[in-house]
Amino acid sequence: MLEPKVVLFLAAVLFSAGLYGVLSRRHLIMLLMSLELMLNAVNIALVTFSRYWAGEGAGMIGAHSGQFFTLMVMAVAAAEVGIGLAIIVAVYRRKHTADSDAASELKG
Amino acid sequence: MVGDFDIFLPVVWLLVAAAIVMLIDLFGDDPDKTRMFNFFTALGGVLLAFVSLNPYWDAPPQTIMRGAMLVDQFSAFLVICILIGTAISMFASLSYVKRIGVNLADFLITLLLAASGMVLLTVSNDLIMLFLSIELLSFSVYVLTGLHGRSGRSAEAAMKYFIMGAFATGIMILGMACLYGVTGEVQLKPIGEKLAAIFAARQGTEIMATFGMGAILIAFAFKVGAVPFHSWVPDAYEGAPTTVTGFMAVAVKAAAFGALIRLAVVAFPATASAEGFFGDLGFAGYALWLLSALSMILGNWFAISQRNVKRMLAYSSIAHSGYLLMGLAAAGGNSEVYAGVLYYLLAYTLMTSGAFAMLVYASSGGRDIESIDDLRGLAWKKPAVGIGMAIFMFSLAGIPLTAGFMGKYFIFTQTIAAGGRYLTLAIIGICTSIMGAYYYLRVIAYTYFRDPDDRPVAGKEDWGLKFALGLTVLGTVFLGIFPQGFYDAAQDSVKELQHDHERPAVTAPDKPGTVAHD
Amino acid sequence: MTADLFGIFVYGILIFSVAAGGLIVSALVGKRKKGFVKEEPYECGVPQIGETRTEFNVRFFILAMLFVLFDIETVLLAPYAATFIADVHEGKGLEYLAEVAVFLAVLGFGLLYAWRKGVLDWNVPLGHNPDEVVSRVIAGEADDQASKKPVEAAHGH
Amino acid sequence: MINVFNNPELLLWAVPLMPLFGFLINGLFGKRMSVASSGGIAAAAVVISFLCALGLFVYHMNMLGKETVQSSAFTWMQVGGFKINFGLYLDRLSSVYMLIITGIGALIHIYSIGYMGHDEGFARYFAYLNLFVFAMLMLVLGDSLVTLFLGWEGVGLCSYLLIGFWYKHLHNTTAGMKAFIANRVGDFGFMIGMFLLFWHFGSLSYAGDASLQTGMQAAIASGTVDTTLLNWACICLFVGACGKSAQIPLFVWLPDAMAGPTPVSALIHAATMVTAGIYMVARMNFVFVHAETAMTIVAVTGGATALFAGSIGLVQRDIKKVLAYSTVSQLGFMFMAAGLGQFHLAVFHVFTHAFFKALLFLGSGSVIHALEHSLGHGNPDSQDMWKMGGLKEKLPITCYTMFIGALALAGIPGLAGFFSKDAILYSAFHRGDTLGWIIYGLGVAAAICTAFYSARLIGLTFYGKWRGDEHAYAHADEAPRSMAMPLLILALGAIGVGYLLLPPAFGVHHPPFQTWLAPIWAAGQAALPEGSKLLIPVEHDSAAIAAEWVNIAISSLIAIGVFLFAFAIYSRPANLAKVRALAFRGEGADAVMTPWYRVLLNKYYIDELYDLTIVRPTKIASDVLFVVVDVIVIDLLFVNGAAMVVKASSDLVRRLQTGLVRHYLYAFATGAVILIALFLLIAQ
Repeated sequence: MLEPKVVLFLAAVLFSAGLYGVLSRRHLIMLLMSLELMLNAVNIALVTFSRYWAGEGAGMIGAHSGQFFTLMVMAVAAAEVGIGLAIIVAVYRRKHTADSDAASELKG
Repeated sequence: MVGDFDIFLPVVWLLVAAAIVMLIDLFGDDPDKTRMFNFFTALGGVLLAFVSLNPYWDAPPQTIMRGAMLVDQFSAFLVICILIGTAISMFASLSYVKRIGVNLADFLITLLLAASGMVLLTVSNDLIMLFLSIELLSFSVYVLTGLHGRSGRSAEAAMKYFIMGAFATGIMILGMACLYGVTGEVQLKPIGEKLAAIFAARQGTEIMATFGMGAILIAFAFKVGAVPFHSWVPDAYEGAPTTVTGFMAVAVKAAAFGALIRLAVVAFPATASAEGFFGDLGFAGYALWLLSALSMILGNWFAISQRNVKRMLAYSSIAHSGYLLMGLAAAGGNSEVYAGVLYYLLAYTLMTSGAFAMLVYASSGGRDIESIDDLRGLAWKKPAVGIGMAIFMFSLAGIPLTAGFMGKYFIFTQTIAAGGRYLTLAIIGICTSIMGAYYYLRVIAYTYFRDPDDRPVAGKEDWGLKFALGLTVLGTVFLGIFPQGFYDAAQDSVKELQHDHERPAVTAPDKPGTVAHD
Repeated sequence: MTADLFGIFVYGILIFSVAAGGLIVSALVGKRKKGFVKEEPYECGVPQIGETRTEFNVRFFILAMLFVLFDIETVLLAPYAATFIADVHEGKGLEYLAEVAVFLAVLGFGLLYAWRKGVLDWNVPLGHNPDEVVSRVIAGEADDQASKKPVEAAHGH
Repeated sequence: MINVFNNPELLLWAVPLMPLFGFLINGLFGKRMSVASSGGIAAAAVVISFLCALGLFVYHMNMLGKETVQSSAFTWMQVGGFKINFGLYLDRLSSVYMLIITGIGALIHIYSIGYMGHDEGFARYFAYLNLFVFAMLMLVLGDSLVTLFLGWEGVGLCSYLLIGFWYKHLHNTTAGMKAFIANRVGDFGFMIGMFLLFWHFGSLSYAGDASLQTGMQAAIASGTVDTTLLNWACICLFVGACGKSAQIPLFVWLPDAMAGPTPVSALIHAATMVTAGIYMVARMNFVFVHAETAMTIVAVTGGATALFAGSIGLVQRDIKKVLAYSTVSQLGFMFMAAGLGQFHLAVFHVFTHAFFKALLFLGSGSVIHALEHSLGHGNPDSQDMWKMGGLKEKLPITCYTMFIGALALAGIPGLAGFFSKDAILYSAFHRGDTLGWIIYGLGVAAAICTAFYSARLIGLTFYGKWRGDEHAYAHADEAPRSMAMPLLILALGAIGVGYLLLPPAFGVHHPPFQTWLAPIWAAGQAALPEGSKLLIPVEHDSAAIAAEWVNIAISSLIAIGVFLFAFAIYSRPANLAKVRALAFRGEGADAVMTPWYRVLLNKYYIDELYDLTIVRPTKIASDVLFVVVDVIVIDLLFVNGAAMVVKASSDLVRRLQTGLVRHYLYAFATGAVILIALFLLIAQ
C-alpha cells in the first residue's frame, strides 16, 4: 500500500503545477485547464485523507465524507468547465482572441 | 428525511419557481406574452420562500440531512436579506432586461438559482454543503454577469469574475481538504471541537489546520471583495447589467458573510489557546483586522477618483465589506458586534440595491448612466431621482437618520467597546468613512447643483422599478429612524447562533484525531 | 502523519515562489516588445501558415460537454448506492427511492432543456452562435487577419 | 385645547413637530400651492410653534415654576449597556434657545414670503426652512448628546440644501460642498468627544437617572475625575463647535455660505445654527469647567477669531460678506466668554446677537431685493456697497432699522450689543492674569473693528451719493409690509433686550437673565475650587464696581469714537454733494474753487493721510491676512488641499487596477501567500 505521504506529495505537486499554470498562462483555455488541475489535485488529497481516516477507525461519516466530497468536486468541476467554456467563447466572439490580456477594457 | 422536507421549503420554492419559468420559456410560443406570467411566477417563488421561513423565526435550531444543514433564526435573518435583494433586483429588471436585449426568463431562472444557492449557503452546516452552495451561487452569478449579450464589457467582466472565482474556489477546496485531513470531519461543529483539541495539543498538525483555515478565509475574503482579493469587484460590477450588479453586491455579500460568521463561531476555535493568532482575538483576528483595515482604506481611496458611478459604487462596496469585516474582527473582543453586522447587512441590502435600481431609473434615453456627468442636474428633470439618490448616498455615507448611519453606529460602538487594537480599527473606519462622504456627496452635488444637459430623459418608467425604489427608500429611512426593532431581531438571531454552539472546555488529548468520534 | 505534510506545503510555496520569481525576473529584466507576433498565443517565431487543424463542427464540443456533465452527475448516484442498503434495513427504502427519483428528474429536466433549446438537433443552425468558434478557441488559433485588427488597434494606444 | 395647554409634555412635543408638519405639507403638496399658501403654511407652523414655546415659557416655567419639562417617547436604541431614550428635555437653557429659534424663525419665515415670492422654487425653499427649524429644535430640545448630534447633522443638511438653493450658479454648489466638508471635520471631532465622554461616564444623556451630570457627580465624589481625558474630550467637542460655529480654523465656509438666500443667512448663519456650538459648550459646562486647558483653548480661539474675522470685515465690499465676517467675529466673542467660564454671558450674547444680526441680514436682504428688481437676480452689483449710497431716501425703514442694528452691533451704549459685549470684555478685564489681558486685548481690538465696519456699512449703503446704475436707484422701492414688519420688531429687540442683563455697576446685582440661567451652571460652579478664575462672580465689591466703570468708559469711548469716525469717512461723499454748490462758483471749466472747498479739500487731505497711514496699511494687512491665511493656508491646504492630495493620489493608485486578469491573479496569489505566511508565523 502506498504511503499517504507519497500520494499527498503527488497532490501537492499537481496543485502547485496548476497554480503555476494559472499564474503564468495567458491563453484562457490553458487557464481553465490549470484551474481544473488544481481542483483535481485536491481530489487526490481528499481521497487520501478519506482512506487515512478509515484506517484510523473513524466513524462512517468522517471516513467516507472525503470520497463523497471528491465526487461532488468532480461534478462541480465539470459544471465549471461548461460555464468557463461558454464565457470564453463569449469573450472570443467579441475580442477575436482567447488571450486573457486582450480583455482589458474595464480598468482603473 | 421526508419529515424534514418543510425545512427545505425556502429553497424548494425558489427552485420550483425556476423550473416553472424554465418550462414556460421552453414551451411558450411568444416570449412577450409570457413575460408577465414568468415574472409573477418568480416573484411568487420568492414570496413563498419568504413565507415558509416563518416557522424558523423564534424557533429552536433544527438540523437535517444528518446535520449537513442547520436552520435557525440566524439563517432566517440572512435569508430575508437575500430574498429582499432578489425581489428588488427582479422588480428593477422588469423592463431593464428587455432594454438591454436579454430574455427575461433566462434572467429570472439564473437569478432564482443564484438565490437558492445563497439560501443553501446560509443553512450549510458542513464543508460539502458549503462548497456546493457556494459553487451554485457563483456559477449563477457568473452567468448573470455575462448576460448582457450585446456588450463586450459584460463578457469581459464575466470572464474576469469567472477566472478569479475559480481560482478562489481552488484555494478554498484546498483549505477544506486540509481541515478534513487534520480532523477527519466535514461538519462544522465536530471540526470546531477537534480543532480546539489540536490547538491545545500542538503536535504539529495545527500548522496544517492553520493553513486550511487561512485558505478558507481567503476564499471568503474573495467572495466579499476584501482587499487584496478585490480586483474582480470593480470590473465585474461595472461590466454586469446594472440590476445584476445590485444583486451581486447585496445578496452575495449577505450569504458570504453569513457563512463566514457561522464558520467563525462554530468551526474555528476561539478558545484554542491563550497566545498565538487565535488568542484573545478569536477567529483569525489579525487577518480580519488587516483585511478590514485594507478594505476600508483602499476601497474609499480608489473610489474617490472614479467618475463612473457603477465603478464608484463597486469600490464603495469594497469599503463596506471593510466595515463589515471590522465587525467580524472585533467579535474576537466583543461578540455583541455580530448583531451589528447583521443589522448592517440588512441596511446595506436596502441602500445598495436601491442605489443600483436608482441608476436604472435615472438612465435616460435607453442609455445606462455611466459617468457621473450623466447625472448632471437630473434632480430637476426627475425630482424622484434627486431625492432617492440623495437618500441612498446619505445612507451609504453614513449620515444620521438613514439606515447606513445606524448600521455604522452599531458596528462602530461595539467595536470601540471591544477596545484595544479594535479601537484603532474603529478610528480607521471613522476616518475612512469621512473620506467616503466626499464621493457620495459628489453624486448628490452633480444631481442637484450642476446644470442639466440637453439630453432627453426617458418617458414613463415601469411600475416594477418604481415599486423597487419606493420599497428601498422607505426601508432605508425607516431603518434609520426606528432601528431598535430590527436590531433586537438581529440580536436574537445571533444569540441563538452562539448559544447553540457553546462548546465545553476542551482538555488536551493524548493524540490528535483520537478524541471521541461523536 | 499530517505533521509531515508541512514539508509538502513548504514545497508548494517554494513552487509558487519559483513561479513568482520567474515572472518577476522576466518582468524586470526582459525587454518589452509589442507586436503582432508577440501577441500570438504561441510565440515560436514561425509564421502560421493556414489552419493547423481541421475544424470540427461546434456540435461535437457541445455534445461532448453535455456528455461529460451528465456522465459525472450520474456518478453522484454512487454514494447514494453505498448507503442505500443500510437505509432499506432501517425501513426508509421508499423515501430513498423518492429522493433518487427527484435527482433523476432534475437530470432529465436538464436534458429536456438542452433538447428544446436545439442543442441535440444536428442540422438546425444554433441560434445566433457562429459555428466553429469553440473549435478555434480550443485550438488556440487566432482569427483571420481582418478581425484581428481591432485588437491590434486596441493595443496600440 | 385647554388640556393641551395645561399639559406641558404635549406642548413640548408640539414645538418641534409643528415645523415638521409644515415641512411635510410643503414637501408633498408644495408644488401645487401658491406662494401665499405655501409660505403661509410654513410661517403659520413656526408661529404656532413659537406660541407653544411661549406658553411653556410663560405659563409652565414662570407661572407654575416648573424647572424642567421632560418627555420620553421610546427607547431609541440599546447597544450593550448603552441605552438611548428618544425624548425631549426642556430646561432653562433650552428654553432661551427655543424662544430664539421659534421667535426669530417666525419673523424670518414671514419675511421670506415677501422675499422669495418671485422665486419659482418657493415651495422647496419653505419646506427646507421648516425642516431646518425642526432640526434646530431637536438639537436644543433633545435629551441627550446623541439627539443633539442628530439635530446637529440635520441642521447641517438643511444648511447645505439651502446654500445650494440657487443651484444654477456653480459657485453656490462649491460653497455648499465646502460648508458640508468643513462641518464633517467638525462632526468628526464632536463624535470623538462624545465617545470619550461615553467612555468616561457611560452615558450621553443629560436628563434622567443615569445622566452625564450624575456620572460627573459620582466621579467628583469618588475623586476619579480624569482631567486629561476630559480635556481631550472637551477639545474634541470644541472642534465640533468650531465647525458648526465657524471658528478658526474651520470658519471658511461661513462667508461662502452667504451665497444662499438672504433670509437663510439671517436665520441659519447668524441667529440660530451657528450658535449651536455655543449651546453645546454651555450645555456641557459642568464638564468644561474641569478641563482648564480646553477652556483656555476655547477662549484664545474665540478671541483670535473675533479679531481676525473683524479685521477682514473692514475691507469687504459685499454687504453680506461684511455681515458674515462680523458674525464670525461675534461668535468669537461668545466663545471668549465661554472660555472664561462666563457661560451666561456667552448665551446672552447669542441672545442679543440673534436680534441685531438677524435685523442687519434682513435689512441687507431688503436692500438686495430692492436693487435686484432692475439689476436682475443674482447680479453681484446688488450686493456691492461701493455701488450703493444714498439709499436712505429710497428705503427709509430699512435704513433706520439697520442703523439701529449697526449701532447695537457696534456696541453703542444703551443698545443690546453694548451690554452683552461690554460684560464679556469686563470678564476678561476683571480676570487680571496674562490670559485675561491677552483676551481683553484681542477683544478690544475686535470691538474697534466691529464699530468701524458697522459704521462703514451704514455709511456706504445709505448715505452719501448713489454710485451705481442710475436705473437701479430709480426703481429701488421700499420692501413690502411682510418684509418691513419683521425689521421693525427686530429693531425693537435690538434696542431692548440688552436690559435683561444690566451690569452690576448700574446697581443691578441680580439681572433677570443671569438669575434665570443660574441653575444651569450650579453643578459646574459648585465643583470649582474657591477663588477659581472660572467662577461666575456673584458678589461685587466697590473695587469691582470701579473697575467695571472703567471698562464701561473704555468700551463706550471706543464704540462711539470709532463709529463716528468711520461714519464721517464713509458718508463723506454726501456731504461733498451738499456743499458742492458752495464749493464752486460758476459751472464747467470756469468753475472757481471757494475757500469752503479748500477746507473741504484739506479735510480730504486728512482723509488721504488717514487712508495712507491707517486705512491702507490696515487694508493691505488684512488683505494679506485674507489672502495668505484664508485662501492659501486654509482654503487651499486645509480644506481643498487635503481633498486634492487624496484625490490626486487616488488617481495614481487606481492605475494599479490594470484591467489585466493576470495582474489580478498575481495580486490575489501574493496576498494569499502573505496572509498564509502571516498565519503560519503567528501560529508558531
